[in-house]
Amino acid sequence: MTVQEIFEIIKEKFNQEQFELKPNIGGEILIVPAKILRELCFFLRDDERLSFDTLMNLSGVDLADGEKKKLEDGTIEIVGGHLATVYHLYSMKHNHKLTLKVLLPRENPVVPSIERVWRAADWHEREAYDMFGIIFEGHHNLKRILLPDDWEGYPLRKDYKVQEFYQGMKVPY
Amino acid sequence: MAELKTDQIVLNMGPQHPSTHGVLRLEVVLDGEVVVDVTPHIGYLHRCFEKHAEAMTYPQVIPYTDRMDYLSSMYNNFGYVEAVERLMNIEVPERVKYIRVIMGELQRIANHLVAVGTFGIDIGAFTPFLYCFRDRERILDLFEMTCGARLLYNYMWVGGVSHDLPPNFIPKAKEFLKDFKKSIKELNDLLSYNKIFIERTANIGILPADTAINYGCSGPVLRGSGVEWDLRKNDPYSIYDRFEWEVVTGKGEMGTVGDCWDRYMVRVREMEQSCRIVEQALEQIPDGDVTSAIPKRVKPPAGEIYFRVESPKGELGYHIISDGSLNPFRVKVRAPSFVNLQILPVISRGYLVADIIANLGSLDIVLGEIDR
Amino acid sequence: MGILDKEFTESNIVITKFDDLMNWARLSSLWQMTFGLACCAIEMMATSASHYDFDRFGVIPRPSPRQADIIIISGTVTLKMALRIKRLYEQMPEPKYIISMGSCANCGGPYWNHGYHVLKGVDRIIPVDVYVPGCPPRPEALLEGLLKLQEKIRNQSLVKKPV
Amino acid sequence: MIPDKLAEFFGVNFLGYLIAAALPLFLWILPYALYAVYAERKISAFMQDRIGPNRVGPKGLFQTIADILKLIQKEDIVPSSADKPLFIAAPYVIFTGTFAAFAALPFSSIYIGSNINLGVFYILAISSFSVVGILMAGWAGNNKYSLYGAMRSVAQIVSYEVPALLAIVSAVMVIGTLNLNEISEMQTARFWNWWIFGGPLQGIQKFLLIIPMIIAFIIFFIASLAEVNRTPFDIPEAESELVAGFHTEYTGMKFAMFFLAEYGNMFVVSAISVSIFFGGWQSPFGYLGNSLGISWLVPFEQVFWFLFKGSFLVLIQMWLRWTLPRLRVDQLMTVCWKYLTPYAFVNLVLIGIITLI
Repeated sequence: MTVQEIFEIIKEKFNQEQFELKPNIGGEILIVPAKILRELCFFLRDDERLSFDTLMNLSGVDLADGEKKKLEDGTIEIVGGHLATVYHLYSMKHNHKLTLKVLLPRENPVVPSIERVWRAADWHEREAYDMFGIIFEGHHNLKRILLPDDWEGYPLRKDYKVQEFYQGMKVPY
Repeated sequence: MAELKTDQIVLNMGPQHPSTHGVLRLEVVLDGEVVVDVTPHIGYLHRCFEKHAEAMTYPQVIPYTDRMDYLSSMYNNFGYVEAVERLMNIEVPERVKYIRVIMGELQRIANHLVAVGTFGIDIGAFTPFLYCFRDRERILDLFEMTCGARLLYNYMWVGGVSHDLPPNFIPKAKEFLKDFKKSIKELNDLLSYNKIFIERTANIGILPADTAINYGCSGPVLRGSGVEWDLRKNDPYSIYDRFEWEVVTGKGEMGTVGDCWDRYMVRVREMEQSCRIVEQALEQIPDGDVTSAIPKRVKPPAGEIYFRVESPKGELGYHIISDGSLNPFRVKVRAPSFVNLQILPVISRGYLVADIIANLGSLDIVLGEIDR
Repeated sequence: MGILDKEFTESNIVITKFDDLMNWARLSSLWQMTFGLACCAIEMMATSASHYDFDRFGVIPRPSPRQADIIIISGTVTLKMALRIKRLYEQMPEPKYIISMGSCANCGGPYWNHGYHVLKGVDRIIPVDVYVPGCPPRPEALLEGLLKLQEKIRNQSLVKKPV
Repeated sequence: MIPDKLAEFFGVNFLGYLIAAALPLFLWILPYALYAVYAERKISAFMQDRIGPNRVGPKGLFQTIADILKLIQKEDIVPSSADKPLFIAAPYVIFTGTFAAFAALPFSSIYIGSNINLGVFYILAISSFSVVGILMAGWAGNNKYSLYGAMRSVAQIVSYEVPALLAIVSAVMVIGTLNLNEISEMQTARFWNWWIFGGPLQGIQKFLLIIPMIIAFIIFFIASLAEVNRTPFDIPEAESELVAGFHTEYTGMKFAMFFLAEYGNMFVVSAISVSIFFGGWQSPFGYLGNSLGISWLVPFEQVFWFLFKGSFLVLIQMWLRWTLPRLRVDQLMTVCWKYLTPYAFVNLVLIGIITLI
């Protein structure tokens, strides 16, 4: 099934929500509002015609499209704009793919956790939280996974400044 | 006599442990010898790959992809380079396609040899590890002949490969493949069908197929549970459809489907399949220039792509977002070991301490890839 | 001031012979701790495999830090791991030596610039005896590093030489 | 016998016997343990396509001497939260448990540490003394891994005593005496007179005895592997699981004690099976001394043959270590209680019937 047909089925099921299908080199991306994400994912997994049984990848992205303020020590600081989480789904049975994207405000990026839909999402979400500070509400154990727990800041944000010392060890070179 | 008060013990198989294949901390809650729960703690080798990818140009990122899964760095390059080529839709010459398949499959054999060898050490048999490393050294000589490095190659560039095959590569490779068949048989006699080895691995760490799919496992871990799923056949890329070989799955010969022995045996049999692919590829390889399609400046158009390959450890996916400049805007890597490690608690509950080590060895994880 | 420091300010026959024996014993049986971090650990395993045998120099891998004399820091030292390495170093009994293998352990290696989580060189937390450059260093380079360390031990002395 | 001559020489019986018993300690055990470690490393290297130690001294012969000298120089760490008296005493308890057994080993006709007529019983009793040492070491180190190692090793050694004793009892039932020296004398100087081939008995009884005796030897050999913590039963110090088992916390000379005790134990266990089944100090093909008429050469030949056979069995133990993987704790128990012990009982009954014919 092509992404268009899948888009029709989704629009017919969730008719009152507004979706957007963005064309892209690597396949169309479906922009989805944050609040209906969990039911959409349950629907995508359980519906017979779609049956997306694996979550290939979940990645956080800092779109850095807010206005950039230059601070005195030369670093930039972004205010407003969006963070995003991108979901790549795949159906082993029907062998078709779908990419979802959820845009989140930069100040408090909250998105429902889909850990119960696909168990694979557990660590991916913890990593997105660790690197971008995106809160996945409903996640059973949302803690830092890669960085030590007492680390300040979210490193993969475009305006991240490295901390000078970490427990007595100088971080920058 | 009053009920003897027993207590659970939290054993910390910490970042330095002989058989955690690197720096992984397992917090194991034990009731005597029986495992109540395992929580893996990772991040001890987090080397900020994604931050580096954002600060460097596309070709400069290739050496960093080597260092993610340092046991199969050829395949890391392969995945990254194919993804960028699809972004820029460059068509690489035929010879480069064949060289990439040959190098990828030789790297798969080398990776499985280390996986099988260290799995033997975890179960207690020390000698098979050294036989596997002896054969692996021969593959490393082949790699060193072509691109000068033993472990981390930076060999596959966007649009081609850095060096062409040296003249005596093909005869030496054929000779290696001929001897390798004997050493697989020797490995089977020494370890695979050894009664104590079977006793230690059959019916241990059983992973049912649907849990494996739900947890997103891939590679030998998924195929060990009997799911016939290999990206080279089910989501084809490169020229794997020109060779005939079949996907190996676990059939539960020595225990139930999806136990440690099956995952181990899938890797051993996959090595034989890779030998078949390399033999056919060595026959059909055409001539041609390998560096003709390498662009002077790699500047893909704005866009986003998720491309995945069947690395020796499983489904290695690259999610590259480019904003049209020389540096990638965001590169996210879906590492197979990162996802496969999630099922360790699921398959270890209720087993004994020694079985956690067997399960961990059968998952064949590499920490460079998990922590990125 | 120990007994050895007072009388034997400059080394004489009795001391040099005893020194040589003790140094020879220490350098010819360096027990390595099975400790690998990243890609260099694979090259370290290749060095102790049959092709480049570490055992020829009397180096056996010992799992526990208590029985190890030499710890080869093979791989990238991240900040989360640095505290553990410091503790491992302190657990080892006294005549202990450190080989920092690979440019990641020497100075942060390829991760020096944007590696916010990487410690730029293991010598910031523990004193290193021999640095082995390379990324990853070839097994021969590691063997060369070991021989360099053995040379260093050969010239050590139990008596504090007058400076 | 030498112990009696020494007793007269010193006039004091106790002193004479003490020196006689202590003599093997210095002449044989220390050099043997040193070169057993070297042999193990060379054999494992040979089996693994490696070269093994060859840089320290000619062909690496001084390797273990360098190890011991280095271990002496190591700092002697006693962990602060360890149970000090137990921690310090443990290696010496294991050391004595192993080397006390050397006293009753029959080295040759004219020399035996102490010619007690309960030789076999004494050795098996004293060698289980080291279990106490292992438990002390495991507990005192205050380290979870060593505690696990100690618990496992106690369970293993105590449960493998049963098949070991049953195998010995079934053999001794035919032999008749417990005195190791007499056992060796009975197996006169041809290898078909050894107990494993039915001993010096005649006719149908000798022929019938061969199979049960071989089974008894195999059971005893497997059980002795477990008692010495060698693969496939080396669970107490399983490198891959328990870091270094019960001697995780030990450094320097204390660790050297464990190392030497392990190799000493290997020799004790193989010496018992040699003296009971393979004709103690008897040479398989008759003595050179007799044929050449030099009578004083015979005792030295006997010592040579006894040590040769003992070391041969030690080499087999080393060979097993580098080929077989390790058993899990519960499999180890099933092997002991469900397979070895029943077989040992059946063998016992079988030999009992044969002795009655």
